[in-house]
Amino acid sequence: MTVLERTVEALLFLSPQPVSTAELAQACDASEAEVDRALDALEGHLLEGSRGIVLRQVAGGYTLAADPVAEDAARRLLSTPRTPPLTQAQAETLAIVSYLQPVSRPEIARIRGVASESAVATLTERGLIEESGRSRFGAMVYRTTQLFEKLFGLSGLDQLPDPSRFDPTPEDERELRERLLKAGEQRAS
Amino acid sequence: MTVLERTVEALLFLSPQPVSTAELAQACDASEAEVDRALDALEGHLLEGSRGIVLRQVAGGYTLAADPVAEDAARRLLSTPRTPPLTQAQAETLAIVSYLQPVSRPEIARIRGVASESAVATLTERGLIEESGRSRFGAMVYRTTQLFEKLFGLSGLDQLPDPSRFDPTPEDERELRERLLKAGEQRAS
Amino acid sequence: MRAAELDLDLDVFAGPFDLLMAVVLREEIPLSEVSLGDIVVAYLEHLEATGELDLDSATEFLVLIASLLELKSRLLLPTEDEEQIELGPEEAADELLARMLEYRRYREAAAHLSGLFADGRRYLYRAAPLPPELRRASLEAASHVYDPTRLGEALGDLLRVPPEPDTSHIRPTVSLERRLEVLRELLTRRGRFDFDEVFADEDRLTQAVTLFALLEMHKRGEATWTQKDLFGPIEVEVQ
Repeated sequence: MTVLERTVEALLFLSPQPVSTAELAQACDASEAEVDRALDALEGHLLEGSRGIVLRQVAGGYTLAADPVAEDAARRLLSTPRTPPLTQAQAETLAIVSYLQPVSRPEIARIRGVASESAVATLTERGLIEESGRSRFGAMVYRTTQLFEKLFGLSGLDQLPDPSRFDPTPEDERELRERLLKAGEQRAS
Repeated sequence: MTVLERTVEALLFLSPQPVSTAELAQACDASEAEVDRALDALEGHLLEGSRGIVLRQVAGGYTLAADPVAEDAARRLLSTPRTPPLTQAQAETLAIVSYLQPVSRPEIARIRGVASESAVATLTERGLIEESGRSRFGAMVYRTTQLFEKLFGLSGLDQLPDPSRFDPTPEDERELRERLLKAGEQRAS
Repeated sequence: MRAAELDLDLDVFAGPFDLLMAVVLREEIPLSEVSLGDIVVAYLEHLEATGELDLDSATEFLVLIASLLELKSRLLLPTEDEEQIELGPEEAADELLARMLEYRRYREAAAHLSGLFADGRRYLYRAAPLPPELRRASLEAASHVYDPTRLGEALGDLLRVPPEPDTSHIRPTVSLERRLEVLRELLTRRGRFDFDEVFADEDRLTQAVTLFALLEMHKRGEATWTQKDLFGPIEVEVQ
């Protein structure tokens, strides 16, 4: 490994937060292109499945993580419990915040059709979303955090798939509309 | 690398403290002999000068550390000079050490009239004071550092302000140390 | 102050009361999320702080909060016979469809996120403090940030001796019981003794109480004393 590659690896090892290429370049007194090449080489060295440490691109930067192969042993050694999975309410609320941020709680409740206080509170407590001021009408608005991107393996919010991908096909949509109309007629009659 | 070697590497990577062979063996569900062999192999992979991370054997077991090659870059990226304003406890402790050095921790506590572990620890961690041996009673004694002189803009300890300027009872002609101890004991009683 | 200007800081809203009214009426904030109880508490706190009850503003507040209450109760308990704005079946279906599609979009996105999370949480990250050398200012980069006068002042504080505590208000207490015990013990041991010889070094209060104890013992027939000369020695003995 070159000195630059070794330095980049050491910096990622030390830094508690993901580090961007620009930050690495500045610290190493190198160009971003050089750092990019060093990161490529490092990725080769730390290819998943080859070592105990892997290189991850998350939250706008690079960071090292333990290979999942060691997960169970690590939880035994450090006695860290497995983070519980997201509940349906939490996942829906998180999806709305991640796509519409900054977004207010009333807006979340409107889309989900139910009050979402407790999901918002839990997500805030877990550090996945945070308050980011108030709307012009005075309602508290929320956004996702860096921790969210890190834990979900996203290098940035632009990594979220286009939400229209989840929309039904025009045919399905037409059919849904027909069914709604029919249901309405039955109720009226 | 074998799964055990990878797991050991991941565990050392994750743990903030050194980990003993016994702890590694228990977490990995392997024998200590197997873990020893894995550590040998890992040492070969992380030979100093080859990577950005090195394997160190220290009191209490094994730990991973950043290769010294990255020290300057790490300082540029991560070191946020910790020079927040001094609290009253820190200022008093630092005054005692700077005027009386070398001075032991029990003496500091007697002069201040309260235990001063936390102030001593913070000043040590910030590099303003350092241990400089033991008193004849076996207590650790402290002195100020070069960093202290630089942060206070002093070219030497003789540049400390004349204590008589701040002396509330200038008519008392006993030695400074003796008077501080006496005042401290009166405060504590 | 007019009730409408009452400053609110609720979970879903912060600002004056009249703006909240406007926002609710424009359905920017669903009334179901607004805690009317909190508004009443805020108003009472305001009254308590100002200490005056202005009838006009109190009436205005009551009218406003009552209308909000009515609105909210109607929202929470919709009645069958209430007149609804009639939507045509097509419009109703379209509106319902739009809302369903919107919700469906985020439900699917939620499933996607859950998948990412299940994958992402298998990776554990290091959470170790920086090595000590990175946690302090480096000598080369260090600059003059602290004023040495602070050290001198701290030293001056440490040289200051607190004034001797004033103990004049604390009176020593001498108990009669205790003095009786002392006298009985002396008489049992020695049969007789010279009062001055034994008690001359005691303070005046103790001497006085001891004398009082002696009178008490004389009354009970336990002890007696003789004094041959005026101001002469007092001999105490068992009676």
